Amino acid sequence: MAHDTHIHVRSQAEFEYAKKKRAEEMRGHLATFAIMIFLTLVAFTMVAAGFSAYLIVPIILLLAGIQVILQLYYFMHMSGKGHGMVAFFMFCGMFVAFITVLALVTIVWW
Amino acid sequence: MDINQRYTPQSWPEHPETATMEGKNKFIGFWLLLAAETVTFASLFATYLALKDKGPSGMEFSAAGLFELPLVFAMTMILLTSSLTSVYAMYHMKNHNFKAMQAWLGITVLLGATFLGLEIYEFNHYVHLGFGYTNSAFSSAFYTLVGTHGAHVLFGLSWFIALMLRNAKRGLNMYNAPKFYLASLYWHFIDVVWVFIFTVVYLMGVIG
Amino acid sequence: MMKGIKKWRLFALMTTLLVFLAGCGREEISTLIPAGKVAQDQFNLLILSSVVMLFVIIVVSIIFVLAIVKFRRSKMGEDMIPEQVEGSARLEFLWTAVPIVLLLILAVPTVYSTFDLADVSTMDVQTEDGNSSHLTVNVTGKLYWWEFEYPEQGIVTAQELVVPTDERVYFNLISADIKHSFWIPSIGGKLDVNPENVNTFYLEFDQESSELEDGVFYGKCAELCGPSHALMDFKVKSVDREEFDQWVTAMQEEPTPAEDAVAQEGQELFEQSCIACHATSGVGGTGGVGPNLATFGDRNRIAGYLEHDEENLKNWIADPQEYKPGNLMPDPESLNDGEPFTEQQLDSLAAYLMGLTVEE
Amino acid sequence: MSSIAQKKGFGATIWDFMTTVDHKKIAILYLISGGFFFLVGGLEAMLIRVQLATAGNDFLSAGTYNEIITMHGTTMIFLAAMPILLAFMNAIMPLQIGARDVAFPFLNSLGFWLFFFGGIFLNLSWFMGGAPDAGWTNYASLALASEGHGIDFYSLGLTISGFGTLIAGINFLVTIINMRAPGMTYMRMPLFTWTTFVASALILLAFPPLTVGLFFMVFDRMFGASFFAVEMGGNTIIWEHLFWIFGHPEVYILILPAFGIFSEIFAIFSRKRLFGYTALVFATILIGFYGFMVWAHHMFTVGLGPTANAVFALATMIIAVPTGIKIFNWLLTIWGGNISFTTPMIYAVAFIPSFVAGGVTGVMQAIAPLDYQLHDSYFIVAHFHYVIVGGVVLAILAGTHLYWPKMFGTMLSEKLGKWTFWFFFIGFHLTFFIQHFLGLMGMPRRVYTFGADQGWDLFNAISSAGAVLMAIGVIILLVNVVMTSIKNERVGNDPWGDGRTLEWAIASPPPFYNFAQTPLVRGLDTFWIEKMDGNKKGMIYAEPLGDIHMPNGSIIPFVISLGMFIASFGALYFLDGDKPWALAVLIIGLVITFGSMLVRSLKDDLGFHITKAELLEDAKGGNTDGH
Ligand code: HEA
Ligand code: HEA
Ligand code: HEC
Ligand code: CUA
Ligand SMILES: [Cu+2]
Repeated sequence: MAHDTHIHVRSQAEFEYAKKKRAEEMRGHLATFAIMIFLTLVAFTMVAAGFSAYLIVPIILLLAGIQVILQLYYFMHMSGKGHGMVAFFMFCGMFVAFITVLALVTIVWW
Repeated sequence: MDINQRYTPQSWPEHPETATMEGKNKFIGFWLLLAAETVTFASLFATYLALKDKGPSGMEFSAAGLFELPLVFAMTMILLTSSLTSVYAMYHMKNHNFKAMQAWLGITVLLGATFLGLEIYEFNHYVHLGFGYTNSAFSSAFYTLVGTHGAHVLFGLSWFIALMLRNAKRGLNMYNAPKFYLASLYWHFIDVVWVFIFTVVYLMGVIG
Repeated sequence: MMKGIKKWRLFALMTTLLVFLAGCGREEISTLIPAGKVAQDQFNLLILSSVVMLFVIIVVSIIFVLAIVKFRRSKMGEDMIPEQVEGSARLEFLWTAVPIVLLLILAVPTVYSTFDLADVSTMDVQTEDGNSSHLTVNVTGKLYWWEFEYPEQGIVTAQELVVPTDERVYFNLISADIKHSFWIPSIGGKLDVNPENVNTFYLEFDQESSELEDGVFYGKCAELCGPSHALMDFKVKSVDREEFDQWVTAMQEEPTPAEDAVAQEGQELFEQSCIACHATSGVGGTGGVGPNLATFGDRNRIAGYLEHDEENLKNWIADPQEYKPGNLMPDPESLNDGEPFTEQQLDSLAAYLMGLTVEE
Repeated sequence: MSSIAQKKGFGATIWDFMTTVDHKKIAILYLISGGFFFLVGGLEAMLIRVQLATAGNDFLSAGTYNEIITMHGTTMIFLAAMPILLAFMNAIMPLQIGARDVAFPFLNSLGFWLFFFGGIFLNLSWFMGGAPDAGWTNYASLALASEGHGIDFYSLGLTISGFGTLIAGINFLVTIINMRAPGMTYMRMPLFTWTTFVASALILLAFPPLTVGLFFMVFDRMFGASFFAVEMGGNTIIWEHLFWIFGHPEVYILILPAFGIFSEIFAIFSRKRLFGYTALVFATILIGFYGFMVWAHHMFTVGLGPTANAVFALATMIIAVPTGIKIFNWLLTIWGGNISFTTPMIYAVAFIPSFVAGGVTGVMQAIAPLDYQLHDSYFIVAHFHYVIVGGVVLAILAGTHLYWPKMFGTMLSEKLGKWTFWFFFIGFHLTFFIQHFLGLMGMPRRVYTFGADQGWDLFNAISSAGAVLMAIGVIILLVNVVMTSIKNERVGNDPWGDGRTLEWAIASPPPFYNFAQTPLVRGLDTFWIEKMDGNKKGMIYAEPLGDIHMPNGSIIPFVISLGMFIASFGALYFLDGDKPWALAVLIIGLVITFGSMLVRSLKDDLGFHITKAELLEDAKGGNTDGH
């Protein structure tokens, strides 16, 4: 079995290319981060401004959802190669998580 | 796999975290653990939501009256930033730049520790107000949810520190690269959970 | 729900069959001999689903028996290698579709009945004179006994529920301590008695309990609630409306003091040792530590399950833990200055309690 | 290295098992301890049946009876059925996919020892102040009120063993995802591997809610939290939800591997490919998926309201469809086959009508309004013993006979096996069939006694008589095990003659490194394909013979678990207030656990290599290949 790694030394060109791609990706991450900070600011500002709860709650939940997607897909590379099973199980987990929360907020007190 | 195998940035593979069978296994296994953690936190959130503001008759504390946003805002910013710094660390890991990686990890740890310090301060503050763990169902649920997150932060910090110390002399190799990678995944996951905590517990709590 | 005379006949047939099967099921307690609308609906569902399930079992059994009879190795030969069939889309479709159809047959009455049995919207409907048009009983489950309050009538009883026949009776259920579950098998399914919320449902009693061999329907606690969960029984007397109203009136009167000497002695002792926990007036409030004993003389059982005679009563008072482990009635020693009750004291208490009646 | 397998002293053997990270040995550990707990749970069942044999019996006191049913249910589900299934998964699944071992051998061992110490901890409650007595469902209001430490034993014991199970689940998932032999695509995996996969996924997502619930229970009872304390604003229904969000998937965690074992058996002993393999796979996945959406069918009478009840009723019914698909595909597998009635096969054949009978009563309970009558009555007891004993236990017994030669290299006696079967099977139906009627006749479950005036005596007596037959069956099995172990007639790779999947292509028992060369998989039932092609070498191999890298054994998993075991006692007695030593015990336990974890993470464990020469040596000894 392929336990042992074969060392593959990349050519200079390959190496430079990969390095450049990584640097680009890193810039992408910075942008992602900026968006996350922005979303957080929006959420806090809305609450501080004291709009109606019916307006705020769905919006801040949505913002939280977006942040999570950013974390998972950009910082944690969930769409990357070899993440098929990973994504599958994370979605299953989120599904169970969702129905658990749904149940406990709807049918515990009546 | 030879642990003493030396690498140069050029012989360092593109995805060191999954370059070996062990790495691949750890990688999948760890993500599966995160899926389980998702359900764990969902159970905690669900319970918190069910018990929010519930207590014995005449309970004086409610979410709306208790939480203070400025502190939470600071904590949020710190934790978000630490997520970015750990991304920098991984960037350098992939470049096989051990020193830079350690440095960014160090910053991440400092930020994480600050976050934890603020959380301890916050809890302490509430307890002094009289909002103790046994105060009400609400307080039990609140401290358990946020405290479990705090425990995760603590564990993440210890993990980073252990990895940094353990490998300080060895540098990066195929044996520890997956470990660094997973620790940073864990750190992002902690951030994900916090996003929900500040939204669901604090922001929605303040709204009432 | 089930319409058409023909179906009813089929049900009648199946009913007799099942009763026959049940053999020694007792009509006081068997779900197979329903004595009210709710239990009847549920029984119909039982029959309907049993028929469907029987069909499933028969189909499976036929294929199954044929397969193991036809294709045994002794018939096929030691060395025979069967054809390696992959499957058949048509068959897959068939055995997906047929069960779905069967389930749909079950689903419709299920949903209908679920909503129907939960419909308590008429509970608060009032008649012209401002009284509610239906009887409501507040049930409190306690370790290990039941309290029944009739809020409109202002009376409280315990252990024995008295209800009018042929009308809806609404129940509000709550527990004073641990979760219980309120179940009268021959009248209708159970509903949990939770500590945190009031549960509401209705039942109908179509048969007068005096027609039964034992004179009462049996009620049960169906949720594990501690050592004496098995003994947390109650009894139900269903009487016609007229008799019910008489009973209510009798309950509302002040109890008459004991007459003969022994019983009077018992009353004194009772008022000294027991009254703190046991009320003897039907108009007493709720929330007593022990059951209200206003109707004790009319009861069918002692402590819910023991034969109703003086012997058992004396035994009970002398050592409640022996009969219901873990129950909350104290030993005589702790009521009587550290002494057990003497035989004479027990006699007098028994005489007094047996005389507590509202039914003359 | 191959000389490890040579004769050793008793102490060395014990040490070997305590430190092993070999999936086949861990399987044996699971089998032995699961089997032991099965006997304990069975003994408890016999006590239950003795107590209920006559009306008004006073063989057991009320309190003891509640402890016994609680421990019977808990032991059977968590400590007997699940571990025995994990034993087969460990023994067979890696072989079926041609893997060297599971993905994390060290964690595999840790998972076992956590389960083991958790189970021992739970059972020690009998001797240390009383067992838990709130039912295996441990509903909160009663559990909070329960005196003594029983419930604490329950919470802590299940937490520990639950971690073990979770670790095992993750391990199997990763193994199946990453370590399949070349050519073993997902749609060529044997069904037992598939069901292991889905059951492990259920473990992964179902155990966390239970763990959270158990933590709440511990916090409430020991640290004054008030999750379930109603007067403090708590809510006991939260426990019910968390328990059943776990609990319903749990029953599929039990039944799916059982389905897997039967799928193998039907194919082998009908000498026929599984009919509708694809449908079977998708039905398995669907069952797993639906399993998470139906839990509230255990709570129909809680009063959640008609909408919730109706939704959960319909969702529950749907599960009958994929299950039906499985049943019919099995029937069509034996249809047109060449059926040989070996012991495993008669279990499999008997399983079909038994399980269908249990399944259809499940669907009856799913009819919410009808369940108002059935819930918490003996009808429920009948239902779940029909699916569990008629499904899971029959699968365990069948699997024991089927895989015994693969695990131990010798066959169980067919004759005694059939005796076991008949006693057990007849006893099983006698015990539980009649309980349906007891339930309908108004008998609630969890009652320690019943009055003679309720008309339940006769049927209860019959039920108890049936249980005796089951016990006789189990005792014959024990005799069988002892006798065949003494005789110890060795068998070859494929002792049943008609093996179809990879595990039958390797020696019985397999060498500790499994396949010397990773096999190449050419289709579903890959070993069968090679046999039909007349391949004398057994398999085609995907790689040349070369050095094999193996992990080292380690005592650390044992020590970590031991530490948690010790710490749990400390935690349990700590808050009594009058036991100053408890804190010390707690600390010692934690130090042992964390200390050994630290050792593990600081000391690199790089394993060792078996050289090609040693492998060749082994092969000459007849340890691989060839019939
Ligand atoms: C291995 C374990 C196992 C399995 C497989 C099942 C399978 C099922 N169970 Fe069971 N169940 C338990 C173990 C199990 N159960 C336990 C332990 C309890 C009690 C817990 C406690 O309270 O202590 C319980 C309780 C329980 C309840 C709660 C009852 C109550 O307490 O009030 C319900 C209610 O819906 C239920 C339903 C079902 C259904 C619908 C299935 C289905 O999956 C069954 C599907 C199978 C079939 C239907 C047969 C084959 C199908 C066909 C041949 C196709 C055609 C069929 C039709 C069209 C009907 N079960
Ligand atoms: C895997 C699960 C499983 C299994 C296999 C069984 C197996 C059996 N169970 Fe069970 N049972 C449960 C899970 C299981 N049970 C659960 C979850 C409950 C609910 C608990 C609760 O309410 O909380 C329950 C409850 C339950 C009750 C209801 C109790 C009550 O509500 O009051 C009854 C009553 O008859 C019963 C009987 C039996 C019997 C006779 C067997 C038989 O099949 C057992 C057969 C095995 C043997 C007969 C082995 C005998 C061995 C020996 C005699 C040798 C001993 C020797 C040595 C130790 C060396 N069980
Ligand atoms: C501390 C409270 C308390 C005191 C004092 C007490 N009891 Fe009780 N009693 C109870 C409780 C609680 C029950 C219900 C027991 C059960 O069924 O679980 C009960 C039940 C009974 C019953 C059976 C009731 C029925 O409906 O069948 C009788 C009779 C009875 N008590 C008589 C007495 C007598 C006589 C005394 C005084 C000598 C007495 N009790 C003192 C609490 C008390
Ligand atoms: Cu009350 Cu059981
Ligand atoms: Cu279920």
